[in-house]
Amino acid sequence: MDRHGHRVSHSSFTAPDHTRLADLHRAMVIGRRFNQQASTLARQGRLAVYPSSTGQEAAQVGGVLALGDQDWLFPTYRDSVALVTHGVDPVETLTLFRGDWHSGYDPHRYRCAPQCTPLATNASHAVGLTYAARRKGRDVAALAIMGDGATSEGDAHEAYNFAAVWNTPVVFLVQNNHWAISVPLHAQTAAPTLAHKAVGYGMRGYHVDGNDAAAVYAVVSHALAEARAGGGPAIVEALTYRVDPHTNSDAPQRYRDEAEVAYWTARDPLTRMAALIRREGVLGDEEETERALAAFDAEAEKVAAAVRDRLAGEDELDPASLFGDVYAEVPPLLREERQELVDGLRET
Amino acid sequence: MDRHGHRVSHSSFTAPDHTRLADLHRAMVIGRRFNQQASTLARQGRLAVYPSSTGQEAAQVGGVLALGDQDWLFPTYRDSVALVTHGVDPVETLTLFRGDWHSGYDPHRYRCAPQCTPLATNASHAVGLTYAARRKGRDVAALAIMGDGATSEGDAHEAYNFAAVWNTPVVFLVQNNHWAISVPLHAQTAAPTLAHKAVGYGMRGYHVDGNDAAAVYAVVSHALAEARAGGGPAIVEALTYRVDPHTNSDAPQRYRDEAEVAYWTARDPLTRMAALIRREGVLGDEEETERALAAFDAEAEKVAAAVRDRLAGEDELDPASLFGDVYAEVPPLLREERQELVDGLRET
Amino acid sequence: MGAALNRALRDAAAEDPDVVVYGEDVGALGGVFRVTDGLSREFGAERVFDSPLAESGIIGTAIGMAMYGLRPVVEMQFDAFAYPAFEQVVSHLAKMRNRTRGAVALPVVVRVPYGGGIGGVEHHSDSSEAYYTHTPGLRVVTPGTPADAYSMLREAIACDDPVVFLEPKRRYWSKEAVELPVRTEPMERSVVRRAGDDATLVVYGPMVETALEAAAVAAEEGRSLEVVDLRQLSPWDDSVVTASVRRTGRAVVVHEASVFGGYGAEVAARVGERCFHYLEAPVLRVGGLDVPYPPPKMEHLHLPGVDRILAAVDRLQWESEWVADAEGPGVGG
Amino acid sequence: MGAALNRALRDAAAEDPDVVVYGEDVGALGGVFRVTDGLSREFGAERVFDSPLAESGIIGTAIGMAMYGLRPVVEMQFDAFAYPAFEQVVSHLAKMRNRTRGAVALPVVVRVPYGGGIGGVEHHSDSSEAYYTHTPGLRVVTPGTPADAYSMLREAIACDDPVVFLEPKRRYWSKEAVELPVRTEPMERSVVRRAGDDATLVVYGPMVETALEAAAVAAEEGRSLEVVDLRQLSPWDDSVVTASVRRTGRAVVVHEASVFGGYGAEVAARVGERCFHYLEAPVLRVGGLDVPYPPPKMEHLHLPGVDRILAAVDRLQWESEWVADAEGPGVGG
Ligand SMILES: Cc1ncc(C[n+]2csc(CCOP(=O)(O)OP(=O)(O)O)c2C)c(N)n1
Ligand SMILES: Cc1ncc(C[n+]2csc(CCOP(=O)(O)OP(=O)(O)O)c2C)c(N)n1
Ligand SMILES: [Mg+2]
Ligand SMILES: [Mg+2]
Repeated sequence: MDRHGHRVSHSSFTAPDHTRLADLHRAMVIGRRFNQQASTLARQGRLAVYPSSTGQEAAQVGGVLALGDQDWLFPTYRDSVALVTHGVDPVETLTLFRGDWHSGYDPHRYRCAPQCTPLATNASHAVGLTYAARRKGRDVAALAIMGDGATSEGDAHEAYNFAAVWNTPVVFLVQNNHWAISVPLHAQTAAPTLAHKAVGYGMRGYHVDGNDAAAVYAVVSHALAEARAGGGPAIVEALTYRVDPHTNSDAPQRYRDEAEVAYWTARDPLTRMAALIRREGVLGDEEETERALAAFDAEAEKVAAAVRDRLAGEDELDPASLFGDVYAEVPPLLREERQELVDGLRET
Repeated sequence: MDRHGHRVSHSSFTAPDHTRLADLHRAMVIGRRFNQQASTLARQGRLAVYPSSTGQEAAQVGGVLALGDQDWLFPTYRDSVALVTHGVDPVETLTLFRGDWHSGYDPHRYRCAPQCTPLATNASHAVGLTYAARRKGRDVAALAIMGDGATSEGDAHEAYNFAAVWNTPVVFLVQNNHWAISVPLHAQTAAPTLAHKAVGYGMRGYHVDGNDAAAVYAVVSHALAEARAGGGPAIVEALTYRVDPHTNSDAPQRYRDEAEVAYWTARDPLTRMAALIRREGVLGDEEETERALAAFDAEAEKVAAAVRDRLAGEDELDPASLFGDVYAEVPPLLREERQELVDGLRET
Repeated sequence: MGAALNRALRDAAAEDPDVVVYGEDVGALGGVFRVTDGLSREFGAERVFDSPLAESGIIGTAIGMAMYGLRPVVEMQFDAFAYPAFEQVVSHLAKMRNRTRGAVALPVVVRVPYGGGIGGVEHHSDSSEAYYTHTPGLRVVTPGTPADAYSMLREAIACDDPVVFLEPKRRYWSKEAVELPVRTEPMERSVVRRAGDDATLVVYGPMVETALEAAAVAAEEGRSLEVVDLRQLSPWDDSVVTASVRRTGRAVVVHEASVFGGYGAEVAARVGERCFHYLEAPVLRVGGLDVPYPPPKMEHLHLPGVDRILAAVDRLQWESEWVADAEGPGVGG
Repeated sequence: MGAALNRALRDAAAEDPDVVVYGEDVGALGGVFRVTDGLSREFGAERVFDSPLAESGIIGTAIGMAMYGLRPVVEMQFDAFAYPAFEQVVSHLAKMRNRTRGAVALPVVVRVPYGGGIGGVEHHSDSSEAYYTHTPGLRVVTPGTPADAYSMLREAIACDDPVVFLEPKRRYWSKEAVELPVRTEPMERSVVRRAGDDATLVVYGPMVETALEAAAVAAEEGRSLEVVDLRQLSPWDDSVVTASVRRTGRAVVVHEASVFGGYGAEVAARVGERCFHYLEAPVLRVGGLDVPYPPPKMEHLHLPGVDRILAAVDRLQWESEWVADAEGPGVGG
């Protein structure tokens, strides 16, 4: 797809069919709305912090919808849209940012690791998990997401290497949004592209327009299929842009030009996909199309409203719960501390 | 050079002249003898441990002789031959293995960092040092040596990346001796070669016959010249083989075949270079050649004898010295401990 | 305190061209806490700059720079994000001088915003001092006031030892008026922040302010607490604390870190040994719970506050009663 | 002890197909200390194998494996070579259960040969226990005898918590005759290795044997020392130690690690608090010097031996003399 949503001629990857294109757009619309809602909540102080991914919806949605039923997602703090698309309860997605607890969801339930803050550290978890699944005879692949900045960490390197040597089915989706907080890509790497890093591990590297959900979907699907078939892991670099600040407490005017933001806004993934959908009649004739698009909007509104409602109440936090899951059983030391804490709170 | 020491036709690198070839051979002869001597001392219990590099002399000598007068060497535990070639006092080279102290030499004096045991960790030191030298207006490049196994560490990755982004003149010499203790290369990487890793950092990668001292010298010289000229750092992979055990306490029969050792012994770097020297009359006519080669052997014997002699005596170790260089000044806590130790020793 | 640190960096860089400042986001952004604000503009991108995002590489390159005569001041963006550099810190930064018999000094300052109290999500509020203070060769210092922040950072940069400079991030915004530049006591010396007779509160970093509040409250209740601010945690000169406790006979050590194996254990052990015959009550420790740092909405339960400090003071056996230790006061309250 | 560990791994792997063993050189070589000798032949390269040389990656992949139901037992080749994995250990391994409210357990065993006494060159002899014991969420255990080595490793592998399993490498060759398999006390319980009345030696790992020797010598001199082997260092149940000290009234904690901020500080602080009124003398600590681990020829100066332990015992104020603390015995002797 070009930047106006025209389908470009040829590609070696299979383009998603109409149903898939619709899914992708629907998920992006919901994701965008979710990002906006969460950012608003952060501004209102109802979330401690929120790292918005507005502008990156195509990369996240395209990556996640390519996953199969048994597959796992290993997301970062930036990937709320990926989580929601993957089926994680939107409110549970926000628990971390609300500050009620760390991971708000049961990773096993959603086949989704906790949102990861220490950069690049969960990539090796994905490698280990798929190794374990293979040993248990299960056909499980994983999508491990990281940012452009995170690729500089030693942990990224080690995960790539373990995956390649063990030939585990992991696709490393690098969302290159051009910035690591305030640090631009050229201060991060001198490589021609981040996808080139794959060469040094003997794996495949793909460079894809990360604002084209169809392209991301096609490439990640292809990479996952190859990985599953024993073709080894891959790096998929999705070129995209973080339109919002790093988090609500960031000050992007200190490090980047408005012009750059404008350049990327003009390549907005939702606008482009909507244009393609309209042009190609993906959702039917004009009337059907507009109706369907409106339905997506409505659904997104519903998601946002539900999030607002469910976050409106006050949290029930149980101090004693701090001690419950440090170890499988609460050891004597923590039992004493718990007692003291509870007693202390009773006094005051 | 082929495995019989025939000069092969063409190369884009400048071949070393006769004087350089002689230097290379001489250093290899001394290095080989040094390795043998140190191994013997280890067997006799006069060294706590010794990691021999027999078989790898060409890689170390070729790399080190390519360095300029201002340049720094960042070696590992495996690189005694590199140190001795670089001019470090042979006995000071052995201090670490003798167990008298950690680094036996003053790094500033020899422009040579301490021998490094935590794998890949000194590569970033080389990057920082050359960065600092540039800031101070000095033309200093560095050769950072690491093994094939060490390339798997996150620290290798970070060092490569920092060097490439900062464009510092560091040549990373990877001595691929096919084994990381008992772990073979295929369990370490799935890359076509370790030199391919350079691609992911936007730097140059060279793959060289590490048992051909002339080739290593030519390639490292070229890479250093380019790096110095602002062309950026490079990875030079020198393909070689560790003929001896990992250290004197290793048990290589547990993990590798004698046939493999034989294969590499047949490609011995000294034999090859001697053949070339003889064939090409590098050291003059036949008589001159044999005289010169004998002189190298004699010099090597002298080095070995000096090492033996100087290590024959007992060490003077001062317990109080343990406390002297922990901080710039000895803090009260350590003054007390020193006093106690000295008093305690006096009592017994 | 942020402004004082900023000024210290600026003055140090202005005085010594060998000072370089780098890390993640310390350039144009001025650091996520703005401690390096304006420095890259003032000193140029060769001296104050953003590095690739890799903490081990940051410390490793700083070591190399220091080997060639620079005085790097590097920032670890948050406490927990210094862990990737742990090997470089423990196996190289701390040991280089010793390994080389003094030939190679490493005047590197590693700035680490540490501790909690700012509502940070996981991995943003660790108190990691005990990992560093158990590592010989490192100087570990932490200022408790803006004046100390300025003075100690200047000293740290001038110091030929590697310094882990722990900045109590919740105090970045504390606005005590100080005229800068200012020089306070040498950093290796602990100081009495408030004199008192009945018991000694031993604190550092973020807890200095809290302990002073506690002492003020106690004073109203008629109890005179001495507050000692340790400042340099390692190597530690215990003379100020032991002198104080020998006088007061009672001590409470307070820190944010989890109590078990925390720095307070060293203080309590050492005071217990050196002031044994002067102690009227066991040395008590008040600190974080022995659990992973809690989420923002529960961190107040973890962090020592005035109440918990005073509750510990109350338990210092004022009546000389015999406490049945079996059911006695626990540790970590 | 090496043979006992080997047998424990073999029995665990034989019983539970989810047990996998990997790390650097644990396959064909059987580990540099041969603790995994023969396992890859017996259980195949899919279950016992060499990994790429990257400790953070080893722990990271083990975490992922444990998330999907395996029970990985990984080896860090030497203590100091576990530092590259510090972030994975502290920020993930220790916290995953807590972060996920118990949904994700990580039954990972991290085997770490630790401590000195084998003439190893730098970075091969660190006692790194204090870094781990200050990290809530980890179980840190260390056996002092071959029987415990077997039993505790079996327990560690069966345990649903992540376990840092510290193996006193100088005891690998200790040849106490034990019939295997053997089951000893649960690992969370400290045990009295030798009963005594006059003072308590608190030890673990490599120092158990040394303390028993010291106690034997002391007995000849008419002094009855109780030796308590801690076994599980964290989370620590102090009841055995505190009961002992309440009875003996005197205690010396001994470990190889540097004294300052070492594990002994926690023991001394806790005993000082909980046994305050029972103590006849300050709790003393005997440990490594507060310097980087010395080179092989000087490590004997660093490591506590029978002499230094007995010297500390002698300083336990047997005459009830009043010790002028100012010039009194230092810490760390
Ligand atoms: C190990 C580690 N170091 C530093 C940080 C602080 N930090 C949080 S996000 C960030 C930038 C990450 O950039 P990138 O990987 O490109 O992801 P993006 O935020 O752009 O999605 C930094 C430095 C961290 N979370 N973890
Ligand atoms: C960080 C770290 N992990 C583990 C080790 C233990 N170790 C010492 S040498 C070695 C193998 C190194 O292999 P390679 O890098 O190929 O170098 P070589 O010994 O073959 O020269 C290992 C695992 C170490 N020194 N440092
Ligand atoms: Mg980014
Ligand atoms: Mg090798």
